[in-house]
Amino acid sequence: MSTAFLYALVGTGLFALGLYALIVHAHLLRKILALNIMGSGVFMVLVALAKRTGDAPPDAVPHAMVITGIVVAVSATALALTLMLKLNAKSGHAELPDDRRE
Amino acid sequence: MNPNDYLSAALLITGAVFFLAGTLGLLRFPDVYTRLHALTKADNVGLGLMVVGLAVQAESWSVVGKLLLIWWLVLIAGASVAHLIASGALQRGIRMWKP
Amino acid sequence: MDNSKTSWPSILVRASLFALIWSVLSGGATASWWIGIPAVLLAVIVSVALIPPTPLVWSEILRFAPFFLQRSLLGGTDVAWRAFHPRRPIAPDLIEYPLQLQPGLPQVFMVNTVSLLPGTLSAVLEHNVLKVHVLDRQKNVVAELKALEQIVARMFDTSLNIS
Amino acid sequence: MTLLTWIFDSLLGLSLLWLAWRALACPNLFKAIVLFVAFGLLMALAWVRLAAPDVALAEAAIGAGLTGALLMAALAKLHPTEAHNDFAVPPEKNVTKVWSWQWLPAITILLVTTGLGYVVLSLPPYATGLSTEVAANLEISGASNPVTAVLLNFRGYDTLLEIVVLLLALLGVWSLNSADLDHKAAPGIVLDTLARLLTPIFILVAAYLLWVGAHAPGGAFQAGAVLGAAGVLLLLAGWRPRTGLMALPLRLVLVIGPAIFVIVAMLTLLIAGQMLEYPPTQAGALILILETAATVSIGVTLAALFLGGDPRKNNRNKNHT
Repeated sequence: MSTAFLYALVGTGLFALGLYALIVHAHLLRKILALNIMGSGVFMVLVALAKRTGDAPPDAVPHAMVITGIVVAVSATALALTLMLKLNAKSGHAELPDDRRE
Repeated sequence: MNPNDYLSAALLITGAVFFLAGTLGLLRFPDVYTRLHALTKADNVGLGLMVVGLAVQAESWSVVGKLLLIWWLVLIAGASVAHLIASGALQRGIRMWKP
Repeated sequence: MDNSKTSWPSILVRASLFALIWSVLSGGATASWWIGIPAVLLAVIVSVALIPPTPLVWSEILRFAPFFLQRSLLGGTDVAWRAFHPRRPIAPDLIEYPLQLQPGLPQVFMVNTVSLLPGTLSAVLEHNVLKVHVLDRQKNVVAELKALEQIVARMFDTSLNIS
Repeated sequence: MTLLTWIFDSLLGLSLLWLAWRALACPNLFKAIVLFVAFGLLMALAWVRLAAPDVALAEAAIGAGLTGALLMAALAKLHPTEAHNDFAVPPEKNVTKVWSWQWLPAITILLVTTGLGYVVLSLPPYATGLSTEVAANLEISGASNPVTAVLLNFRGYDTLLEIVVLLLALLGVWSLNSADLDHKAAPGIVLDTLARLLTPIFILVAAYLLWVGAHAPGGAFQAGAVLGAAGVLLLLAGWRPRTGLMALPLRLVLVIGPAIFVIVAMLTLLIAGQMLEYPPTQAGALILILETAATVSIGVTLAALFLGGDPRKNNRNKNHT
């Protein structure tokens, strides 16, 4: 298996871990971490697949898109954290309600 | 390999040994203060040796300058952060290990 | 602003230092100065705004360098030996060292250097007293701290207030 | 692929998966964030292994550094008392929800991931993507670093929209919160001196990254991140800009990047009939101007995001309480 596919598989694994944690955890900070790790997984698949050029330099377009993505991810994280803090200030907790029926 | 390569290999390996010592100290030493000793001092010397080892191979003076700049930045950041962690730990009442 | 005349040499020193850093970073390419000159000017303005120019004694700084290199090499070797040693020979203690240096940059320089010297880690700086965490209480670190304090005072061209 | 690099890549991949798992599963949120920062730094190493040094720079500065600082600041605001008394924040309640059907998401995700892995592995092992097109047009792009050429020329509108996203996020943060400009944690003179000493160096490094981006790894995002880091360091050391700077000057600096981008886009639309299509002779200079403005805006926006609120609301709120 080549380097590209090895890292692409790691990327799908990271995406899966993040998705699972996003569903299972109730704390919003943990959900934000999970979203960031899912994003890292997607970025890794993109950059790994751009490496399938053999010895030639890799495709620069996915690289540029991932750099854009990293900056968008940090903006989204900052906004999400502010929303979490606002929710905490209003309601006193930073978790989503466990079960509505209770 | 010419003599320069041997010199730089020796310096790089010695530097790596210091990094290993720093990590070993981080794992073996008993409390946060002694661990900081290991990290700051051993890593400083380890990085210094690696910088010299790479500078031996450098093709131009600007590469040497960049390496020295990196060393200086790590040095000042490491020393300041070690102090910040130590004073934070003392203020929070984290006890010192005594034999 | 009574020392505005004396601060110009210090600003010039900073400007040439930043210009040196720029040429090191850019590899000395001539075209790079289109960005380099504005960047150096901005860095000088910001640096003067953040840290007021202070006189430094460069000959003392040059004399400090070999002392520092030798002591930090010793410090690294000392702690590496203790980390590798099967019995892990350490006997830590916290000592209080009353600083005689002027508050501000000289004290901070001292604090940072102490953490890189053999067996000492500056823990808390409060009311001109530096609490130093030592790795081996048998060693006499006070003599070394005194020596360092005098070198730092000479570098920053200040006196130690004997109190 | 030699055996040694294969072992290294596998170890790195496993470490990434393990760190991600620990960051998501360990009960202590403080530890989780530290693990996440370590994860980001190893990601930067992985980008280098994948021959993407531009991405590695952005990841180390933004992905690990700034995101970690944002998360830490948010955690400190979430648990103000505990965070100040102890390094260890108490474990969050209900770390793992004991769902009676917890196996359901696990199995579903396992199935989806197997499918994804299968799809990835069934892709052709050799594909050049758009790299030949990029290489063919590199000469007229005004930059010899292909990533910069893509970011600022071939897909310039992506970058324009992205800078606007950054600004929108800041507007969102500002509309939700007000900044505490008076609160100075007084973390001591050592941090203060470090921040003051390093800021001019950060400015030089940011300018270098900006300049070098034209022909080597670097560029506006990495440079902006370094500037932002300088701002974060100053803010951590308790430094706050004067209120006079907070009104118009701050706003002007925040919009100069998007504004110049829009102006260039309009001009190229009028002159060349195509948005952000530069005349090859002026492309280099145009890219440099765009990148300089973008760097300043990105840096200040990132630092303002760390400040975490509208600085102008400060006094008004204080009068109310």
